[in-house]
Amino acid sequence: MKYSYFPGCSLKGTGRAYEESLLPVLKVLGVELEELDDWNCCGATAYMAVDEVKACVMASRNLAIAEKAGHKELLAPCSACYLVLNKTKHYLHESPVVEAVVQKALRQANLSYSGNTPVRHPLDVLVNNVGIEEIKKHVKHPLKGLKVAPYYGCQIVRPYATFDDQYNPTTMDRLLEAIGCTMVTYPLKTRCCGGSLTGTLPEPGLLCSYILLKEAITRGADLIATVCPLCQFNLDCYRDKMVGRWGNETIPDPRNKDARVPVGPYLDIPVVFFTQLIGLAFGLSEKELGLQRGFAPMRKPACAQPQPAAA
Amino acid sequence: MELRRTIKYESDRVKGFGREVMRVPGCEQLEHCIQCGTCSGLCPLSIFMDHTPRQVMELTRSDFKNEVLQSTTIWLCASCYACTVECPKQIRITDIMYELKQRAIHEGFYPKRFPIPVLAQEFYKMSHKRGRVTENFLATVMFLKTNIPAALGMWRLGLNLLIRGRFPLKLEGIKRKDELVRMMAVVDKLSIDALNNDHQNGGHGGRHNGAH
Amino acid sequence: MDKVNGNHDVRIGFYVCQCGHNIAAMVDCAELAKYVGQLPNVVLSRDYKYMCSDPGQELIQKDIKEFGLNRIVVASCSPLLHEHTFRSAVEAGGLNPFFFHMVNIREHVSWVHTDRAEATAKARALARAAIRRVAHHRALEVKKVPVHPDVLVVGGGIAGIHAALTLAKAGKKVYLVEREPSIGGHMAKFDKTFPTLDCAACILTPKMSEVGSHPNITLWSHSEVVKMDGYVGNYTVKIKRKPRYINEDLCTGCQECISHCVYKEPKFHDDFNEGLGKRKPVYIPFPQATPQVVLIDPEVCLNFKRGVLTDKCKKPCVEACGDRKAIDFKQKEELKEIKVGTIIVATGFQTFDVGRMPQYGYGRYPNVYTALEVERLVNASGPTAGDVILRDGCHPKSIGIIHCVGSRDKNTNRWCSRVCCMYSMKLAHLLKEHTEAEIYNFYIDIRAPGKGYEEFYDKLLEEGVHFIRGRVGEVTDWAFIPEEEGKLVIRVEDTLAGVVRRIPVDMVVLATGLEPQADAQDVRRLFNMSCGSEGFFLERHPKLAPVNTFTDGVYLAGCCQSPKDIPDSVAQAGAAAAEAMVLIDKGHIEQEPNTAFVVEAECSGCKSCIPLCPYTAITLNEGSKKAVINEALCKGCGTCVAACPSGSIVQNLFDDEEVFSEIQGVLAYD
Amino acid sequence: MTKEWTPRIVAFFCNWCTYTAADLAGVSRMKYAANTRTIRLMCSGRVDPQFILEAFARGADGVLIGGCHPNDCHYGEGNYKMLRRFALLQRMLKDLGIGEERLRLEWISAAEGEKVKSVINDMVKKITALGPLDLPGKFADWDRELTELAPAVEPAPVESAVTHA
Repeated sequence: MKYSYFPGCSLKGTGRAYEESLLPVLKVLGVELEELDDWNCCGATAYMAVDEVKACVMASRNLAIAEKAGHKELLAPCSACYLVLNKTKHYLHESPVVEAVVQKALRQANLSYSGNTPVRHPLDVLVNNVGIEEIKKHVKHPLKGLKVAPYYGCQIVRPYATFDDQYNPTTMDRLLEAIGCTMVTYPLKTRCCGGSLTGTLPEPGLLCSYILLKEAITRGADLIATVCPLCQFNLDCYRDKMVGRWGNETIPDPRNKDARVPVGPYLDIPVVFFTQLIGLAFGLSEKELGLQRGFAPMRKPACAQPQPAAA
Repeated sequence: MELRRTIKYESDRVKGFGREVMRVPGCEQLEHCIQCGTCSGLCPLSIFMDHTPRQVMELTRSDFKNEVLQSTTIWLCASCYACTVECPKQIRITDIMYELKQRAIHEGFYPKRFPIPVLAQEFYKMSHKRGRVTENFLATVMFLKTNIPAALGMWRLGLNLLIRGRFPLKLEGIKRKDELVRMMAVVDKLSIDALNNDHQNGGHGGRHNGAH
Repeated sequence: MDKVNGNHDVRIGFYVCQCGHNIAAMVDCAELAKYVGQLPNVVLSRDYKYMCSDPGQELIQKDIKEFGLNRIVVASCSPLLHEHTFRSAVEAGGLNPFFFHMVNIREHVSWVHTDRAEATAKARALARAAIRRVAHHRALEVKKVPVHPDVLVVGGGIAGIHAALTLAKAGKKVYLVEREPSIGGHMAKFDKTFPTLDCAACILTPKMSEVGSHPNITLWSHSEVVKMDGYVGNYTVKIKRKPRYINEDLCTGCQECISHCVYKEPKFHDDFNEGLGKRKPVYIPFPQATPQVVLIDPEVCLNFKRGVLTDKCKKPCVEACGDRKAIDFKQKEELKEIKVGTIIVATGFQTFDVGRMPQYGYGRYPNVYTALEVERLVNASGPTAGDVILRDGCHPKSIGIIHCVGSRDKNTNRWCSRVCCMYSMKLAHLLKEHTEAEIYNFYIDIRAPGKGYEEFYDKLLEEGVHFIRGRVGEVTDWAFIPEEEGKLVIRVEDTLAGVVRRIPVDMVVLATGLEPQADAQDVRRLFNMSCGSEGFFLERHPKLAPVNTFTDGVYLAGCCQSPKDIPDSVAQAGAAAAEAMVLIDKGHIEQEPNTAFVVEAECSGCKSCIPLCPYTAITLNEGSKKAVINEALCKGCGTCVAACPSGSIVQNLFDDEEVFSEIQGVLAYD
Repeated sequence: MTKEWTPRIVAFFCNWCTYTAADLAGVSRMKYAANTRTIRLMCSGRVDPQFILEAFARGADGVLIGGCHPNDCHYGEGNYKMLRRFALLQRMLKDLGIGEERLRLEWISAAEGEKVKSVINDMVKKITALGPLDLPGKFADWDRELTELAPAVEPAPVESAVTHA
């Protein structure tokens, strides 16, 4: 299996850990990636607010380069990129006008867009191409007893639910169960994390993120698994601000249902990329998976300490 | 207490604004809005908005351009698409919000130092200039432009990121920047609206196969 | 201008109908009349405001006499609407009614085009074609066939019941076929009916038992129609009677068998109670079931294994039944064949499958209910004897009723189901009565357009039921503030107050919409009807033939045609019964004489037409070695005509010459 | 020919499904191109190949046949019979140099007014792109050639194929 690979800006910056864990995991599974030659910003959501057509041109440059590269499919791990690239495909398909403009622009770079390069998300590839069974084969240290809240975020299932259910996605659940994790029922799987608002308008932005953390805690999760660099950033990096704002709110004590305790101390629940968990199960070291980059240290219950798989 | 007249006069409408928006590809369905409020009901951020998404839809449809473009709503939309997938009339609310954001920016319809449009534009500039975006620089620029105290408040975050190697110190960029410039130049030349109008008036645009 | 056939004694009168502005606005009628006036064989050509009006028709009759017209062409609306009207007019004028042809310049021209010049040109072409065609028309005889006086009513819901009783009371013999073990349909499940709040059972049961006992009604429950043949007035219908393993004539409905069943406790899914209750393998669907006859479910009865008789059970039921000997495990499915003249289809609806809207949490959260489940829950004869006790064992203190679930939604069903607003309010009232809970209705628009409906709405406002105008986004179980913990939370915009609200409730009721039965398409084919785009059966005309279908002698009643409430269903059932009686009492129907016949002289006896006829109307005359068409069997599709290599088959009204001249007509240049 | 050419399409609609659908389109005030000339038959099974050839021979630029959906034919299977002839006819038309796009068969149920509109608009668009067929014109030319060049030659096969009893 060989894919063109579109890292996107975040995976080179705040979301490095995602790339750091994705690449080795895919390597183990024998999935080859070829980073897109001279890829550019996908024209992400913030961009679209300024000029949707230019955003499309930006995105389609990448799509066109991918077509040139010749591998059938393009892998986009960042939810925002994944959405924008897919959205562009839809948009170009629906609006011949926009397509005309885009093609004209592409010609300036001796590129052209035919629309036959599917944009795929790692979750999709891992479950539907590699396959759960294949993944199980490579598990060295099943993360037994690790209680995970699976957080998908919005943009991989909405608005184009291509590979998973838009109300209750399950690909990550199945994936993580396969490596031994226990999934807690998490009703906020696809609720918005606040996106870029966390930076621009902390009040509403942080609240969105806080709700997600709090619910994961009350559901008794050890950690939250994400698929998106922005989600991870929002949930991971603003804890101090959240503690400041809502630290004194009380929740039912996860250990003893009748008692109530302030949420503050629990807010340091780790937020990791699903690929980091898979990596751990594959026996890769925390360092090479970039786990040290998380603000909250990854706490693993004793039973989830690396141990030989019951083969 | 200070009283304000809330009445709207016909002269407050910018006639044709709604139509204009509904003509943009992806926004057509707005015509069918039945004001059920599903969008606001689902929107995680509606609780902070001055007009709920539903109200923005109605205000847009009935040409209250100023109210719409000045509302905080369009900026609070974090584009999670919850409204879009649930709308019983399949109105692409998120896309309409984008359209409105664009118009607000082009027509300078937002408060000075209001961070979101500034971020959007800085993002736009940076991705144009360099072809890629380096978030931490972007954020820094945004804060400096909007709210210096906040920027200072962010130093700890910056530091933490730095320690964890998540704060690149060099700006990312692509090799063939000239290529991008040429491409954008093309777009600037063609007025998409002009194309749209022609497209609307029976030009064989595909989606419209009305009788001629 | 090329000449029409040599038929010079043809004297055509042409009439353009302006239909008020309907046609005149888009077609230049005067110009059209003028143009046709100069075509060969046209003796006179007029345009007139309303040709279908009495003066319009009299005009034709007058002209026929005055100008000795022997062909009439009217350009107006669709022949499917007024062809009959004008044929009668022509006949009244003393001509054979088939010396007439109609041009459709309204539905096919003025209403669908936007350029007056183009529209007029098209009208000209069509008129020209008709003028050429009508020259070839021949005098034809209308064939009269007797109408069989018996009626088949399919579906034993309130609509079917009412139609059957109406006909039976008028002395007609009626077969009432119902798929379920008992008639009564959805109405039998309801507790009360809006807006009068009279108990559904109290008004339905008498009608049900009347059906059961009426001498003119043959009631076949637990049965399905499998085939329909024939034509209006003379249908042959095959009906499958599923075995209930009980001899209906011997069973007295004493239900001794049930109490003696080896299963001491009922433990199987009870459809009638929407699964909220349980039943035994031998059961009677509900106390007032008609016929009052039990049945055995071979899927779960110990005497069967997966539906196959094993005789493994010691059968205390048989003992209990004693010498009545009503139980018959050997009973087989039987096929009945009946002859009827007319058919009333009243196959009803199914409620929307809430699984299609997971955001409302049905199945995920035990305390989310469908409206139909609640009907059983509040019903005194329901599984809980009217005690509103939730699946988790609590009594609700607060209840949210979500309207328009599976209605007015392009993602599921786009139409308004018409009854949900009212039944939701009814349930709100009943739940309030039973639980005194805080009740919230979440609606998009309240639709209360019926006698006493608005008043009922007003009554509920008075009772302090909350009405929140807003379509619920989602029902979740995550708490944002402590008071929400352990509750179902409804997040909605109160669109009238313009604020978003989170409302914690103990119970959620989904007001599911109405949709076509899952097998509506099969039923449609069975009776060769049409369906609207939503899948409900299509009436012949939305206003003027609301209970007729495109198949003569087949009528519609109730929700199979579109969602409607009980009063409307009953009214429609009455109308359908009346339509059926029109045919029965007239005694005969006139058949369109568009049948085909073989011109012996030209037939080569190649037999290629014989296998083509779907009605086996064509046979080979062994003597003359020529094909012969049995006119009685021929329905006039014309397939054989098109296929005959020697062109020796002729179809009345669609003769080759007629069609060819029409083709030449539409294409000839002005 | 009229000043600026627009295609002329002869449409054979079955009485039960497609003709009714066209009525529905009218009642629903849908707007579509005015290039079709509808001829009503009881069943698409009645459409004689000669009708189609005649239409082309008389100057139609396209022929549209509308029948009930499979399994929905008012007469059981008339539409299938048509379908069979249609397949053969398509081949024959190709040989006659009449593009396949010019003959179109569509299943349109009584409820599909919308489809009547879209099919007609689409067909008009396609045939406008193809340009005029103008068989009558061609016949004229051929006749001239025949008379001028070879008086003895038999009439062209095309012509014999389209002249009916």
